[in-house]
Amino acid sequence: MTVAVEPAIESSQGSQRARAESSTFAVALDQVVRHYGERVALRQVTLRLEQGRTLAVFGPNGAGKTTLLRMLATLLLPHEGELRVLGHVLPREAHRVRPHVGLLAHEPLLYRDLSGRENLRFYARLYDIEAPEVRIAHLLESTAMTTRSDEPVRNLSRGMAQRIGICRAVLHRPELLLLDEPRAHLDPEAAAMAEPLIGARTGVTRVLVTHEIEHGLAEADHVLGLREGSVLIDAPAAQLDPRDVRALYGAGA
Amino acid sequence: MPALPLDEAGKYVAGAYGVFVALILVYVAIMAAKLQRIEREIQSLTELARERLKERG
Amino acid sequence: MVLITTALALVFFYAPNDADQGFVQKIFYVHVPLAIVALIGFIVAGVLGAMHLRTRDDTWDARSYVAIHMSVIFGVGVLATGAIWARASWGKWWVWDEPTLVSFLIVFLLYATYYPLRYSIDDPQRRARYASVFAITAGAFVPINFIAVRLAESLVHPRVLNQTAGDMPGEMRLTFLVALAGMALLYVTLVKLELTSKNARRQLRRLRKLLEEERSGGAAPPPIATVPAKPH
Amino acid sequence: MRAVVAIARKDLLVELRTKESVPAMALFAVTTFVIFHFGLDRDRLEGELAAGVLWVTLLFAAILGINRLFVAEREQGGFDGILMAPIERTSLLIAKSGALIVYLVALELIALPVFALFFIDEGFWEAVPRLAVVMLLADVGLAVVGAMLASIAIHTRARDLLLPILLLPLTVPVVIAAAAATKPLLSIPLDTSGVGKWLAVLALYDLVFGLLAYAVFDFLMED
Repeated sequence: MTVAVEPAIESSQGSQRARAESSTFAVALDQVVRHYGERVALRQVTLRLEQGRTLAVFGPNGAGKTTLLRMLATLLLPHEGELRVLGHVLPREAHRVRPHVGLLAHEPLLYRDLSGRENLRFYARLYDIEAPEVRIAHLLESTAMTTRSDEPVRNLSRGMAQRIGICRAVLHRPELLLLDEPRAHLDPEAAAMAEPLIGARTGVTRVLVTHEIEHGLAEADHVLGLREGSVLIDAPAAQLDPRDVRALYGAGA
Repeated sequence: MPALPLDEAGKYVAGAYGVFVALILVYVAIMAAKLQRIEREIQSLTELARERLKERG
Repeated sequence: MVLITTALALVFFYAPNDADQGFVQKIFYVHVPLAIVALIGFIVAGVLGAMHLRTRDDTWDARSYVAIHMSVIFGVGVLATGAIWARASWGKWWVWDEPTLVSFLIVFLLYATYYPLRYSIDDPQRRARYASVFAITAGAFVPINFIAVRLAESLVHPRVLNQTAGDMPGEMRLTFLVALAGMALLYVTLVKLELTSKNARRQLRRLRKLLEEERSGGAAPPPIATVPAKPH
Repeated sequence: MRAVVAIARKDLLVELRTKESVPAMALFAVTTFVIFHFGLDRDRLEGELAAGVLWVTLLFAAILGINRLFVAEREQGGFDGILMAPIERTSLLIAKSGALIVYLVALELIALPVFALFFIDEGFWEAVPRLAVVMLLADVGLAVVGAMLASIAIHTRARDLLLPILLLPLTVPVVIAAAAATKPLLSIPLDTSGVGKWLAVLALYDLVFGLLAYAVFDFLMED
């Protein structure tokens, strides 16, 4: 933080310029802080992600990756700093952001006692999707889940539930996809099937939390490395070596 | 209100006011204990700060 | 603050001597002001809670908390003196046909759950928010509860204890009003005391953390690589 | 509104599928009646005793259902899916209250005939239409306050422990009013005087806490 010495008018112009600039990004964080009680989960994170790009987020457990994702998904409030998603300030304009964000969290966010199709129908109603049955049928087809889509989710394996979860996350054609280890529990074949929905070629802006360093680097345009809530890496993926990322995890580095 | 003889009633009145005074006393005692803890904390923090100053020289 | 407390003590030992009627009735001067102040404290706590939700400023939550805390302590006094009064007047420690006392018990039980609620939420922001919601809800509950209980009791016992209402001799009323004012002042003083001590403790904790953090040397580890994205 | 219907429909669909809550609530209520029979050592009840037994039982059974509805939501969707959707947060409150009202009505449809069978001799069926009004008003109050308090309790460490101790004192006016309104209806001979006053109290309670819950609910759902 630099102290503004220049006249007040000029500094307000400056901040306006900064705001106009940050609104062209799909995701823009400025000095965002989030606590959990006394513990700091994110400390002064500043980040820019352009439309259509993929950001890979690396870091050991407890680094703040999930906190970051939940904040972008409008589920957590930032305690300090400014947070913009798709050009809208959170949390004030969360209602403008929500229709365009899809989250694939650790949990698939499905009701175990309902079938996959019923789950998708429920979320289709919440998002007020046009022609929901066509969309659902198409998604189930592309994840090869059509035959098992009328069974309660509790009967499905973890990987199959994850496939339904992917359908749920992209159901409303989000402009920003938040993916928390999307390939967890998926076999290679299923991961390949999910590629057209959540992969790099969708052209959608993506924030990808992962522990697979090589794969993440290959997918990403930009990389964010977190440890204990601090940003240690903020660089284009092309300029990074897997060893740099591994240093995040290593003791002492 | 049924009139009770004075000595009988006095006991209860005394009891009621006693409860009130006791309540305040207990509260004051608790606050005093807390104040003591705060004082001790200040003491230890002062020492910590003095140490720090010495380290810096 | 010391001044208020001494003035209060004076008022307290002077006032009851003044009005010499009634014997047991003297409990009235401590019991009823305690109850009125406690109830007003509960309602004020609800307003303070609403202020917290509006401003998201934690000091409002702290005020609301301390107001409830003091009202609960006063509430213990109300129930104890009420029981003694009941014993003196009716020969029983507890009577169910005194609607005000019964309502007060229900309100007291409700506010007793405020503590487990606070203690079982870890995140301070969420704790403040939920405690404020509780304070507002319970504050709205106080009058409704009194309406319901009074209606219920008067159904069985049309007899109303009238001396709590306005028509008492001037001397008694004066004493009562002084006692009420004294009690209110006592309440405000104790709330201030508690708030000050809470703040002192919090600031001490912050100071300790600051001093210790400085020793452990720097908060954030050094960056590995930072080349932030720039607009094209 | 679309979201309210969607969420309530989802909850009721889950309940139809699992048959978890309502049967458990009904079983609990019937068992409690049996316990009251032995505890009070009475074969037949009337007037205030009948009203008291009925309402205490219904209240405790309601707590079971309220807890279950929110615990199940937390275990499965964890609320995240709903909170991320582009809907008003209060539609969650309204939907949950609606689902709870359906639960409570279903409970009463089972518990009330059993209660009459166990304890009431005659004149019961005449009272049913008025009793239904009392129950509906009480259900609304219980459901709204229950949904609000369960939203608080579910986010604390104590979870399902906290709900009963928060809910019981807050619903005392409901029990007072509902029991007082029920008492003349279960008296022999049937007596309808004074019921209106209590219905007004119930309606006032529903209104105040309905508005209050609506006003504060948003704060309970942010994090």
